[in-house]
Amino acid sequence: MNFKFTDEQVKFRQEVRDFLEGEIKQGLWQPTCDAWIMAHDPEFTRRVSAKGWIGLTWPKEYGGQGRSFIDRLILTEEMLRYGAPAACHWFADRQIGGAIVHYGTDEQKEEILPIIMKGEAYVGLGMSEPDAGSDLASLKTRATEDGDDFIIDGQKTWTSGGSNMNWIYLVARTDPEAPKARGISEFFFRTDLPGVSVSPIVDITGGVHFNEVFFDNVRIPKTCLIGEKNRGFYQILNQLDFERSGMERLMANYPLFEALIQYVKETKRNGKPLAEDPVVRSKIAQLKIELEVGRLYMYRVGVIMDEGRAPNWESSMSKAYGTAFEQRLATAAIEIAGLYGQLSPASRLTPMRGMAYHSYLSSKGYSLQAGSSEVLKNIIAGRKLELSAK
Amino acid sequence: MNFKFTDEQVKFRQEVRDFLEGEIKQGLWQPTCDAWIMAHDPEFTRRVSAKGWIGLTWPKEYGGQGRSFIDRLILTEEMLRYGAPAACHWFADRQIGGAIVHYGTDEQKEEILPIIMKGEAYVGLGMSEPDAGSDLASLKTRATEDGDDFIIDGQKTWTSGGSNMNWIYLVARTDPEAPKARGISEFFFRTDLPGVSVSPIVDITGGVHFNEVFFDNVRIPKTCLIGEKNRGFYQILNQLDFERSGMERLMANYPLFEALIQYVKETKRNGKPLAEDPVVRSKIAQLKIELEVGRLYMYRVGVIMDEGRAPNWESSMSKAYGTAFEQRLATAAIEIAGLYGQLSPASRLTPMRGMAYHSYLSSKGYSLQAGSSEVLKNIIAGRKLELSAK
Amino acid sequence: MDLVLTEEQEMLKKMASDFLTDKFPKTVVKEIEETESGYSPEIWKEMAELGWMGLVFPEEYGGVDMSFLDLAMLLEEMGRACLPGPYFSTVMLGGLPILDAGSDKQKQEYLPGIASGKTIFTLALTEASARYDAAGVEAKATADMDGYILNGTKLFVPDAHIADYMLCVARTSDEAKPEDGITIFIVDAKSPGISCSLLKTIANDKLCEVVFDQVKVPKENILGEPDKGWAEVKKIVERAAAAKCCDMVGCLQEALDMTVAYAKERKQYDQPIGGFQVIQHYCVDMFTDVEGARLSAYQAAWMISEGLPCTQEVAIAKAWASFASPRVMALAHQIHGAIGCTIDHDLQYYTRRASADGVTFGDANFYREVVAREMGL
Amino acid sequence: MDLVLTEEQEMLKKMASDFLTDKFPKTVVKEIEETESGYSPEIWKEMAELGWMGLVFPEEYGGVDMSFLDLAMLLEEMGRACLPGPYFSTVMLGGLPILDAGSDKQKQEYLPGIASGKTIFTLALTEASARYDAAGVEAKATADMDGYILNGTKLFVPDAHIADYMLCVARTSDEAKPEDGITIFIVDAKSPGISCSLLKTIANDKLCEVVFDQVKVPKENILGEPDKGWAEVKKIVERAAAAKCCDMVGCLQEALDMTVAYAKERKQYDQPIGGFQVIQHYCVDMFTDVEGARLSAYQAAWMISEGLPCTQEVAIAKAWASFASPRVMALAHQIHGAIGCTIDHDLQYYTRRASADGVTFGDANFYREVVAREMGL
Repeated sequence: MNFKFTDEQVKFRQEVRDFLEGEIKQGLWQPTCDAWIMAHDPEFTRRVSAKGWIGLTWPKEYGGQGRSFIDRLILTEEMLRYGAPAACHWFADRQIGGAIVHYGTDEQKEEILPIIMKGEAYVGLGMSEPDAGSDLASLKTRATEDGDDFIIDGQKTWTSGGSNMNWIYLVARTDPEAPKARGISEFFFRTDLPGVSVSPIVDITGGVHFNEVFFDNVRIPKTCLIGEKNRGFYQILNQLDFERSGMERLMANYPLFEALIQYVKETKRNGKPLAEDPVVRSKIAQLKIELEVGRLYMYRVGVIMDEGRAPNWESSMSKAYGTAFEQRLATAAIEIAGLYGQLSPASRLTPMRGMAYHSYLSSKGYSLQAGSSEVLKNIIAGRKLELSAK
Repeated sequence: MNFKFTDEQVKFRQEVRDFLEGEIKQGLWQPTCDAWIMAHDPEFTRRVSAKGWIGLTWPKEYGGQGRSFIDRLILTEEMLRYGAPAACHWFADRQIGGAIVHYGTDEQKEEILPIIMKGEAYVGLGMSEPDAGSDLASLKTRATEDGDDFIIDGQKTWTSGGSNMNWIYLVARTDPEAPKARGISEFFFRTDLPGVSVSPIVDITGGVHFNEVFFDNVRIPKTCLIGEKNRGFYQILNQLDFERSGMERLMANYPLFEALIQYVKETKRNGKPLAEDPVVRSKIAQLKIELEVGRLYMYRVGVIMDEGRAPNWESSMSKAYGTAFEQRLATAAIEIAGLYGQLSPASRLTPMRGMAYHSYLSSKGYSLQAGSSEVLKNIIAGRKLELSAK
Repeated sequence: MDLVLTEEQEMLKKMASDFLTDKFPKTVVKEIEETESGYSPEIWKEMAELGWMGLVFPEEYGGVDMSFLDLAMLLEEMGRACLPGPYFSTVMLGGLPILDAGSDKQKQEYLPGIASGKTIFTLALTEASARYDAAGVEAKATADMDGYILNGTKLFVPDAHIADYMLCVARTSDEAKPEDGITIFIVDAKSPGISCSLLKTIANDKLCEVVFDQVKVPKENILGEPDKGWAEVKKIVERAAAAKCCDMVGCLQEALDMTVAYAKERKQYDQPIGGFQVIQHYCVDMFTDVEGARLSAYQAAWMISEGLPCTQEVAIAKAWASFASPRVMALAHQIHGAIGCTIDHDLQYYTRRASADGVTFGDANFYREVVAREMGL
Repeated sequence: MDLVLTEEQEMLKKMASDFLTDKFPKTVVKEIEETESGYSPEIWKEMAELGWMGLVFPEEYGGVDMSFLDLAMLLEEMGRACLPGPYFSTVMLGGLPILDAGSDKQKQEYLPGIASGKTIFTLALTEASARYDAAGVEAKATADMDGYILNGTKLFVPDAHIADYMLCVARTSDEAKPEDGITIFIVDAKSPGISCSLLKTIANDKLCEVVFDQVKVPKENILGEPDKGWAEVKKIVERAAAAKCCDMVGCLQEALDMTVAYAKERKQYDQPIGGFQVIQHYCVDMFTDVEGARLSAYQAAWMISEGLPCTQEVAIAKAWASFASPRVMALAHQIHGAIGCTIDHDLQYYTRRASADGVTFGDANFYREVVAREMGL
């Protein structure tokens, strides 16, 4: 057993921190919550790419760095801690690259991985549909074979990527006759094709990072298929475990936590800093305890991946816990701020740069995206505790 | 709308208080938690009977007082507040009398109600069986017709009444061929019959108030049947709503709450009373808020009954809420007491007369007896919100 | 005890519900939220014609002389409809305090305007400390020859930017106890020296920062007794908190209703999600919280209506509503799934308002402390 | 990072689990709990023969020189088995402090007895205040010609009634800071002036009230430096808290395992109750809590084992274990139904111990405050 990071890992973390602090000092961006999904900054992504930090864990033969998943978690954790605007490369780096490394053809690896590593693939995840959310297997978007092509028809929703999206990862039905889960395949292609139209969804904070995407007779070559035809659902299950392990599930509003700590130290009530109010102290210490335990759930997933195993219930636990934690953090922050907690980021008097307000609203979605907490608990109950209905 | 008690009700409450305070002053008993089910005191029951307080709501024609259910709740609330040893008459008064008034024959009313009102029927509720807890309809105890009698065979468990039990209310299967819920009947008879044997169950606190009861070829006359044969399950549903409305579901550990308030006022930590510790203050105020809202859920049930309606989801809500509250109260009390909270009632140094320790353990059962919280929530979801599985 | 609404109350609620549903579809709420004024003068006029502004005022001032409890029922429907505008400010924070503490002359001067919907009122109480205690009042009013000069900054003042008058709470003398030396002034909102700017808030509810810079107020504009205003402020806050609870009951009830309806309609895994036991229990937990909010809010409103002392009952109701509302809304979102997190879904109106309502006139911690004091702790 | 146990640790756990399962069926635990001594000298001897008492002590003192982390693994199994007896007191509260702070002479004098299972030790720290802070130490030791005279009353001292020696924490001089002027004494439990009475506790775990009345202790029995003992006490408490967490992991894991097994076996409504989604989620919530306890406890134990500073990590682990255990046990009971609330059911052993463990060496509030301080709040 060993709970320490290696010297190299400590050094790497420092390197990432130095880089990000330098960026902030130069005023290139301001830390925000949910920056991983909301803050699109192609320039930042290019600079991250230049550091070699996209595709960190991919094999060197494909141009990756061949580094460990713990290294990648360290990178992720610092990106989130500093609220860095990483949304442009996030999904390509976290999800698509891995899928291609795992299931892609040699051609796909040669063609697509470099685009991702250069930070040029702003990827939307085209999974959910209006009637297929938690129940992904019931999706209706069709991919029909036609010679060397597939023809795509249908609609996706909650497709990430905002207005920058130029590539889409798509899950579609390739065999309508097969049992639900057995007729699904994965695709990856550019969105500037005829027949693709995108309509942004404005979220509860006013932000735009999800889209509805419509496919009307969209023709894509068969080379866009990832992995095996009709095996997509099973490939995805794997990728979802991976997606769920993302550090963003615990730390998307880490900048809020830091701001909250500063706020209670600096804000006086009845002449004393809020930090001396025992109820506030106790609440913040409790959050700290929960955050640190959350990091353990999280790093455990990294450890498992570095052992070459696929994370399973461990990533479901990590995600369900992490999103619940973030909601508790946001709720605590807005409560501690009292009337000031109601002020929007646009207000001059807003404490914590409006992040309490923002996170209180945006964290509602955390426990829904990428596996609702209920689905995750079902998974843990079934896969690990072996509890099932008769 | 009116949230006030009438002058008569205020007077009645005072009368009950005076009586109970007088009893305590005379040293006749000490207030305890769970006294309604755990503290058996035939003498006390006789004195309560003499006041006319058993059968308070029953029609005057049967010897009752014909008073309102709110009056009865007031009586109940004060009994619990003072932790009075009412276990001998509790179930007869709360449950059986009502069932007989509702479903009994004239002969049963004439014969049994006076026994209850005299405080001489120490009733055990023979409902649960080892394999039929929440799922009561699957009970196996048989009552087979034989001439003018029924022959009872089977086993009950969690039968209340402790070692005093001299009457039993029994739910048994009278038609094994009918669908589960449609072949069940209710009976009421003395336990000193041949073939009845009783084996006490020691609970987690060391207390004995539940029994296993075995029926081996027990012969009872048909006059022991309450209501209609094979309609027992539906009669019970009604009675359960009534049972769930019992104030004891919120206030069984009220004496602990009073003791806790006194404890934090009197106990100093770091030279200051615990009551001045903001975390403790906040916790106790929260409990007070929850208790008072619980009383509203509770009195609403009384109001409904006084309107001549049967309580429905309202009593399920009241019971589920009340038992959860009592567990929170017990947990808070044991936590506030710190290391002292671990001391058993037998210890000289035990704070709050050992009630925190007692309630922490005994309150675990509150959310299980008479409808587990899960079953109650299912009922509310189904009956009121009309949510159901396909 | 009796928990049944009177026939008049049922009618009032029904009428209000019909009117508000008709006039305030969420598209209209959204439009109004986005205007600077934050209300629709046209519908405001119609509300006045229905007698809503004068609901609790005596007939002599143009009111219809109904009870505070009746008003509470109306507020519940307003909460349910997410009514935007200065109704609460005008009636609860302006009219009722004047009816309570005003001189005959003041009542005659201001109440008819309120009752007829002509005058908009508000209360300028909280300041930088953002607390509802007396120590938070630092604005100063110094006696001048023919009146007072007001100086100070008030924060989170609702609807000040459209108000005709404000009740402004200021310190008129420095005493040992922060509760002493406080006076309430009726201030003409167009007085020179008043500047007002809108704060951007979660509920888009038009809270303002109001700066008083050498604002002259005539002596006769003191509401109640000089230096002894805190007792009335406490009463205003207590009543407003109880009223806010009723508002919140409507808000939370609607969120619950929407959620239960969605759970019946939304299918996943070939059945309505309301068929899953976990979703059922979530709904029951929400329902239990809402019922607790309702019972405690009605109790508080009824006691105010009857003129009974009810500091503890109000504290219980507002604490409950304030701590229950985030958990009710969290479950509402959890059941609605992603669709509930979009700006175009009706749920978000309730999420934002519930959040604002929770802290307005005291949050759960504030009222826990009140309860602790009432318990003698 | 690496979360895998070594082969030796796995073996140790397996061996311990087999031994404890064999020796301590709950019937035996119950019998032992009901004796006054609270342990079985026979099995104690066997445990000593297995090397458990000497596990972490150097070979020169008759130990087997394993690490604190190895000991933690053993403690987890002891928690799982509800081991009654003075193991924790002797090794954690007696032996390790002596190894840590004792002179060579003291080590030679006491450690072999501990390692061989001949000597029982304990720690007399807490008093009437029942707190683990320095201000709670009011027992006094006054210098006498050839040593000290101890006076005071210690409370909640585990196993004092069977101990051969106690470490007694007493105040040797009055200083401004409560942390100063504290000394640890190794006291022969049979010294004249010591009286000991058992407290009846929820876990039946033989806590004692120990009165020191003019008890003479020779000077050479000071452990560590006179007047500067608090630093070592802090260390003892920190280490004991981490160890207690491992104990609790075993306890909670067993409660979880029993519950999941019961959910699979118990049928209601024609299916195992584990088929109901709400029961499944309850189990997952329990499991999540237990995993958090495990990861944080292992982290703390590993850091102690490595000699790394870990005040915050221990605080996190103990706070988590302490606040998670009541909710884990509440769900365990909820799923077990009424049967779990009987004295004859195994679950109650875990309920009672979890409750005791939660407050021993600091409860969640105590450690929240530690975390707050570590955060610079």
